[in-house]
Amino acid sequence: MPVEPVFETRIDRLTILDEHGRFDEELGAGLIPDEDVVALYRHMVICRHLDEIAFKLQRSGRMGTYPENRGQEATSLGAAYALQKKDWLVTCYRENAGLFWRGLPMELVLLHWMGDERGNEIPEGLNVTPLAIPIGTQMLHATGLGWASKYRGDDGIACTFFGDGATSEGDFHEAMNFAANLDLPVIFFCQNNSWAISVPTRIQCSAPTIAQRGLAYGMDCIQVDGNDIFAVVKAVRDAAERARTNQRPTFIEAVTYRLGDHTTADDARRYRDDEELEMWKLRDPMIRLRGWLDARGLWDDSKQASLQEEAEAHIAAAVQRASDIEALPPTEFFKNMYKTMPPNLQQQMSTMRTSSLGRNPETADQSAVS
Amino acid sequence: MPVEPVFETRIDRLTILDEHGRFDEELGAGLIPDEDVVALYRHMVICRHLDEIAFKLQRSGRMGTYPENRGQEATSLGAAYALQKKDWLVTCYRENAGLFWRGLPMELVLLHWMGDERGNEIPEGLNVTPLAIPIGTQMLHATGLGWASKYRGDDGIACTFFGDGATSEGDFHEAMNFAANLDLPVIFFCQNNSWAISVPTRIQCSAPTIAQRGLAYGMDCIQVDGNDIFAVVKAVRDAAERARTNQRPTFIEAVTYRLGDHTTADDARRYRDDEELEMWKLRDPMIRLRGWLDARGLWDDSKQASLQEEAEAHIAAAVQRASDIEALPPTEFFKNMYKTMPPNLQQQMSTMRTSSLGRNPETADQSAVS
Amino acid sequence: MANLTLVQAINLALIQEMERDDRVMIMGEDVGLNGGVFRVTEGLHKRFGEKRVVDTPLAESGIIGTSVGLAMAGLRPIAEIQFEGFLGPAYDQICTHAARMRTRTRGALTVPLVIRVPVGGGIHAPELHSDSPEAIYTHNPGLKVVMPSSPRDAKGLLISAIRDPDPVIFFEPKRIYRAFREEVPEDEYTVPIGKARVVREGSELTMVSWGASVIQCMNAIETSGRDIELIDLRTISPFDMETVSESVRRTGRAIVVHEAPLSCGLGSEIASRIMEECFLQLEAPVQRVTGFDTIMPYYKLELEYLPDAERIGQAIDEIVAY
Amino acid sequence: MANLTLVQAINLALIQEMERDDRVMIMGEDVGLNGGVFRVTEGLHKRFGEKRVVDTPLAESGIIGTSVGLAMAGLRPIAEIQFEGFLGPAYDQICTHAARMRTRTRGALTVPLVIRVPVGGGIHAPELHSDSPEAIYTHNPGLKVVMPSSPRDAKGLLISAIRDPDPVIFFEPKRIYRAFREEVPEDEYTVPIGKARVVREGSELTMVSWGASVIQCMNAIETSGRDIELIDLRTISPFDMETVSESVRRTGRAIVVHEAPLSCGLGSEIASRIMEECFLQLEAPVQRVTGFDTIMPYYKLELEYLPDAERIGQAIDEIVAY
Ligand SMILES: Cc1ncc(C[n+]2csc(CCOP(=O)(O)OP(=O)(O)O)c2C)c(N)n1
Ligand SMILES: Cc1ncc(C[n+]2csc(CCOP(=O)(O)OP(=O)(O)O)c2C)c(N)n1
Ligand SMILES: [Mg+2]
Ligand SMILES: [Mg+2]
Repeated sequence: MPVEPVFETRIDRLTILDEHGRFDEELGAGLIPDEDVVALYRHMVICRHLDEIAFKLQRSGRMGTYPENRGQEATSLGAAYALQKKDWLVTCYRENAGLFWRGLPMELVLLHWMGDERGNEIPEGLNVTPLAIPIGTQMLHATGLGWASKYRGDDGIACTFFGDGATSEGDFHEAMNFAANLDLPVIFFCQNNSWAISVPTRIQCSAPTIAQRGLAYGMDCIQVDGNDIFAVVKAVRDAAERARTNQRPTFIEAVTYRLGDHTTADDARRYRDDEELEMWKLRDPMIRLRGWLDARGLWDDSKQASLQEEAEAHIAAAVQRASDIEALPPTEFFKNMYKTMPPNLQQQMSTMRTSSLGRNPETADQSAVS
Repeated sequence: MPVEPVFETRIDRLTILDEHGRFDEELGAGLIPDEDVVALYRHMVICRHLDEIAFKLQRSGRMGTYPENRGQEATSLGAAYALQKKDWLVTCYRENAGLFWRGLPMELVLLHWMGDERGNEIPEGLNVTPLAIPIGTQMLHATGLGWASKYRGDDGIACTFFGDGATSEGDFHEAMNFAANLDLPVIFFCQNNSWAISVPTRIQCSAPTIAQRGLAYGMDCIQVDGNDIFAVVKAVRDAAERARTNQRPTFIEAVTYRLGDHTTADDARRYRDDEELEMWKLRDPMIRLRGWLDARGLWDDSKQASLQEEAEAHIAAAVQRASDIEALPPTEFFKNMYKTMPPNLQQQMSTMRTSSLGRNPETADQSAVS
Repeated sequence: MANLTLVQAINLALIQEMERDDRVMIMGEDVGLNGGVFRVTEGLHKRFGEKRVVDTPLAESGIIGTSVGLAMAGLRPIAEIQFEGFLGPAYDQICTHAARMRTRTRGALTVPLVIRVPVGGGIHAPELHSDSPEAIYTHNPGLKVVMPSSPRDAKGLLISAIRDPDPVIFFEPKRIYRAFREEVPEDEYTVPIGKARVVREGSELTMVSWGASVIQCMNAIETSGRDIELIDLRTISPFDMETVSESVRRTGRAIVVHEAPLSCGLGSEIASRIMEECFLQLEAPVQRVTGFDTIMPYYKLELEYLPDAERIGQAIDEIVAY
Repeated sequence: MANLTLVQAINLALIQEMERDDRVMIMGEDVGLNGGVFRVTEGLHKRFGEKRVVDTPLAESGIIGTSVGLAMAGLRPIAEIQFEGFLGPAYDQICTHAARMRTRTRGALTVPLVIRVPVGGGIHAPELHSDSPEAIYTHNPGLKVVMPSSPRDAKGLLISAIRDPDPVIFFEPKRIYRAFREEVPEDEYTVPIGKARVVREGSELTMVSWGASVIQCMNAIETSGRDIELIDLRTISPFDMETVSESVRRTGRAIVVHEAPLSCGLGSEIASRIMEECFLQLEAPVQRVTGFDTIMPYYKLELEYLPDAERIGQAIDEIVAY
C-alpha cells in the first residue's frame, strides 16, 4: 500500500463542571471532598481580592507593574491541590492561587512586584521556583527538576505553568522534547488565556488546539476547561499518576481567560472586543464554583460576606508586611552574586564606585563598607 | 459529554518504489518522465562519486572535515527536481545532490570544506543559501525567504532541509510555528537518517514518527520513504502546490539512512551496529533506482561503465578547479565584514596588527595595505 | 520642525521610511494593533496594514531568524525585540547569522536588518527590563550598534539604520522615551552611523557617554561648574574614536560613563584605546563610571546601581585633582 | 604522576569527581557511547552507566536549561556544549538563569553547574568551531569563567569548578587538547578559581594571556630572548588582577594576548585595569595582541587571524623600544 497510515490519534477535552453549571457526576463525584471544595473556593476569593488591592497599590505608585491573575484562579489552584508537597511548582506569574495554596507567603509576591528580590527568597522546602519573567524559559527548569527526582528516585515530579504565548518559544519545545525522550516526570500546564499581551492565541498556535502540541513528542496530552477546577484537578491527578509510576510527562492545555489587562501597564481595550470579555465574565471559575456550592447548600451570602471581610484583613496584613519590611542597604545587590564575593566585587561594594580613583582601596573611605 | 474529542488526525507514509523494487503504477506512472529518471540516476552516481573523492582528499590532508552524503541522495535531489528555479533551497550539509541539480558549481562545496569562504559565494539568481553549520538554525531563514515571496507576491516558495537531530532545536519549532501561523509558503524537509552523530533518533524524537511534529502546528505532514525518489518527488510536488496556492507550509519526514560516518572526523563503528548498516545498504536509493531503470531497459552495464568514467572526469575537474583557485590574500577576511569598511578595520587590515604601537596609522607601513 | 519626544521621533522615522520604501516592514511582539508596549509603532498598523506591520508569535529567535531570511531576500525588515532582556533567545541568530552572512558568502547574501530594542534602566520595570547589553554586540563582529540620546538624533540615526546595507541593532533608551522633547525636522534626514556628537565643548576633561547616561553626564557637568567636553558616542559599534582621541589629546583627562557592568563594557574598550592613542597626553588614568559587576538589581535599588550625577561628579573631582 | 594530555587530564578529573560524589552527572551531545567528539568523556558511559552520563537531544538551550533545574535540585550537572560556536542557543539560559538564580532568590536557589566547552581556533575546523567568546561571559555577571592552558591546571581547575557552588564555564582550548603532555598528579587536587599562574618570571615586561595563546606567548618570549614575565590568567572571570598589577608595577610594560576579537575583549578590561592601577609606573601603553575585529575566517586563513609568536614578537619589540 503506497499510502499507509503510520500514526493515528485524537485530542480529548475534559469538562466536569461546565459553564452552565452542569456537573458530571460520574467523573466528578468524590473527586474533591466537599470541605476541600469550600477551602478552594475561599482561597480563590482571597486571591481575587489580592488582585484588586495590588492593582490599587500600583495605581497609587506603591507598586510597580503587576499582572492580574483574575479569571485564571482555577488552573494553578487545581494543580497545586492535586499535587504533593514534594512536587515542584515551576510557575510564570499568573499562578498566585497555586503558590499560596502551596504555602508561599503572600507578601513575597507583593515584594516581587515592588521591585524587591526578597520576594523571591522562597522558604526552604516549599519546592517552588520564583516567578519567571522571561517568557517560556522556566519549563526547562521543570524538566531538570523532574529529572533530578528521577535521578534520586524520590518519587517527586515537577509541574510547570506557562501561557499560550510561551508555547511559541523554542525553549518550550526543548523542554517538552527532553521530558518526552528522556522519560521524565513532568507536567506541562499551559494556561491558554486567549491572549499574549495584545496578540491573540491564533498567532501563537493556529492548530485547532494547543493541546496537540504534545503530539509532536508522543506525549499524552489533553485539553481541559481551565475554569472548571474539577476538570483541572482530575487532569493533573491523572498526569501526576503517569509521571510517578511511568516517569512519563503530560501536556495539559487549560482553556481559560485573562479577565484583566495583561498587566497594569497594559490597556486591553486597545485590542480586545468588549463582547469577548463579557462572554468570558460569565465563565468565571469563581462564579461557577459558587454556583456548585450554593446548589449543594455548602455556601450562602452570609458566608460570602464574612469571607470577604476575612479576605480584606488577610490581604491588608500581607500588604502591611510587604510595606513594613526594612529598607535594603544600598549595597545589597552585591551580596548574593556568588557564594563567596570575589575581590573586584568587594572593592566595588566597599566604595560603591567603579571609577578607579574612587575605588582604590587604599584611598577609599572604608566606612562605606556595609 | 465530559470527555469529548476535539481533534482527530493521522499520519500517512508514502512509498512508490519500495525497497523490494515494487512500483506503484497508480501513483508512479508518469510522475517523472523516463528521460528525467535517467538524468536523476546519473546525477546520483556523480554525487556519490564526489563523496568518495572528498573522503580521499580529507584523508590525504587536502581537505578539512567532510560530511559524506552517501545513501541520502534521493531526498534533496527529488526535492530540487520537483521545485522551480525561483524557489529557495535552504540546506544543511547533506544536500549536495539537490544543490548540484539546481546548478551550484561543485567546486563551491569542495571549497567550503577546504576552509574557504569562496565556497559560499553563491552565484546570483541560484536561490540557494550556503551550507549551514549551526544545526537547526537555517529553517528560520527559509521561513523568512518564503515570507518574502508572499510579501512580494512572486509565487516563490522556500524548501529547507535538516536532519532528525535538528528537530530538537528550539529554532526548528519557531520556524515551523511562524510558517504555520503566518501562512507562509515553506516546505520543511526532514532527512531522518537515524543518527545525529552518535545519538540515535529516539533521543531526538521518541514519538512513533518525526512527521507528527507537524501536528503541533496544524500543519500538513507526511512521512515518505526517503530512499524512494518517486515518493520524494510526489510529496514535494504536493507540498509545493499547497504552498503556492494556499500559502500553507508542509512538513515532510523522509526516512533515509546515513551510510557513511557522520563526517570524516567520526568513526561510526564506535556506536552503530554493523547489522543495521548492512540492512540499510540494501535500501540504497541508487540500487533501487538502478533496478527500476534496468527493468525498463533504460539502463545497462555499459551505460554504467561510461557514466562511471564521466563521473570521474567530472569530479576530477571540479577538484582541479577548487585546488587551482588563487590563494587568498591574508587580509581577505576584513573585506566582507561590512559593505563599507569602518576605520578600525581599515587600520587593523592595513597593518595586520591589533597592538596599538603597530597599528598607529602614522607609523604603520602603508605598503601592507592590500 | 516639531517638538517631539524620543518615541515620537522614532515613530516619525518609521512612517517616513515606510512611505518611501515599500520593502520596509515591521515585525515583533505587540507591534500591530497595540502599537508596541511603548507605543513606538502607534498608528502604523492602521496606516500600512497588517502585511507591513506584523504581530509575530512570541519567539525572539524566530523574529530575528525570519528577519534574516526576509533581509536576504531583499526586504528591509525592522524587527522589534520588546526589551533588551529578551535579546537573549535571539543571540544566536543575531551573532551567528545576521552578523556573519555577508562575510560568510562574500557579499552574495546580505542582511539589511534593523533590530529595534528598548534598553537600560531607570523606569522601575521588572527584572530583565533594565539591562544594557550593548557591549555584547560590540564584541561580536559584523553588527552595527546605535544608541541615540535625543529625539533629533534618534530620527536621523534610525533612517540611516534602515538604509544601511548591514544589520544594525538600534537601542532605544527607555528612560528618556518621554523624558523631554526636542525640535525635530519634519523632513527626512540622516545622522551618519559611526559619528559621535560633541554635546558640549570643554578643555578640562573629556567625558564620553551614550544613551540615557548622557543626561546624567550633563547634570553632573552643570553641577561641577567645570569646563568639560561631553561626547555622545551615538554609535557604539563602530564607534568614533577619532573624535574621542582628538578631544582627549587636548584635555588630557577622560571619564567614560555607561549603565552596563564595568568589566568588558564598552568603557574598557574606550579607556584602552585612549591609553593607546593619547598615552603621552594623559594626565590621569581614564575613569569609568558604570554599572557594577553585578546583575542589575530589582527596581528598589536600581538607582544605586546606575551611574548618576553624584557618582560622575565624584569622578570629576578626583580626576581633576589627580 | 602520569604523563597526560589535556584531554586525559580532564577525563581523569571527571572520573575522580564522579567516583567521589554521586550527585555529579554528565550530559550533552554525543558524550555517551561516543565519549564526546574529542573523546573527553571516553569510557565514562561504560563506567558510570547511562543514568550518570547522558546523551541528550541536540538542543543547547535544553541542555543548559535542564541543567539549571538539575542544579537547583541539588545535583552537580556537568553539561558539555560541543563547540563554543554552539553556546549561542544557550546564551539566554546561561545569562538569564544560571547566572542570576542566586541573586534573584538571595541564595534560596543556586546553580552549581559546570559547562564544559571546547574553545578557540587553530585546528582547521569548520565555521563556528574556532571562536573565543570568553569575554561575553565575563561581561555578563554571575558566572565564573575558567580556561586552563596545561593538563595539570586543567585537572585541578575542573575539580574546583565541579565543587564550586556557582555556575562555571570551563573552556577547553581544543588546539592544545593533545598538543603536549605534562606530569599530572594522579590523586585529586584543586587549583583555585580566581588565581593566575606566573608561568615565567621576568623584569622587562609583563605578558598576560590564557588558553592556547599561552603557548604562543612562550614561543614569542623564547624567540625574543628577553626577560619577560608571563602570567597565565587561568581564570577569566573573576580574574586575578592582583597578580597582574603587582607584576606590571615592577615591569612598567604589559602586553595582553588573546584569540578573541580586540574590541571589548578581556584584553580591554585588563588594559584598563592596568592603566587604573599602575598608571604612574606605566612606561608605555598596554599592548593588545588579539584576534581582529572580524569574524574568525574559515580555516585557510585562520592562522592569519590568530595572534602568533610573530605578532607577539613585534609587539614586544615595539613596547620595549617605546
Ligand atoms: C522572552 C520574553 N519575551 C517577551 C516578553 C514580554 N512579555 C511579557 S508577558 C508577554 C506575553 C505572555 O503571554 P502568555 O505566555 O500567553 O502569558 P499570559 O501573559 O497571557 O499569561 C510578553 C510578550 C518576556 N517577558 N519574555
Ligand atoms: C547548534 C549546533 N549544535 C551542535 C553541532 C554539532 N553537530 C554537528 S552535526 C551534528 C548532528 C546533526 O544531526 P542531524 O541533524 O540528524 O543531521 P545529520 O548529520 O544526521 O545529517 C551535531 C551535533 C552543530 N553543528 N550545531
Ligand atoms: Mg496568554
Ligand atoms: Mg541525522
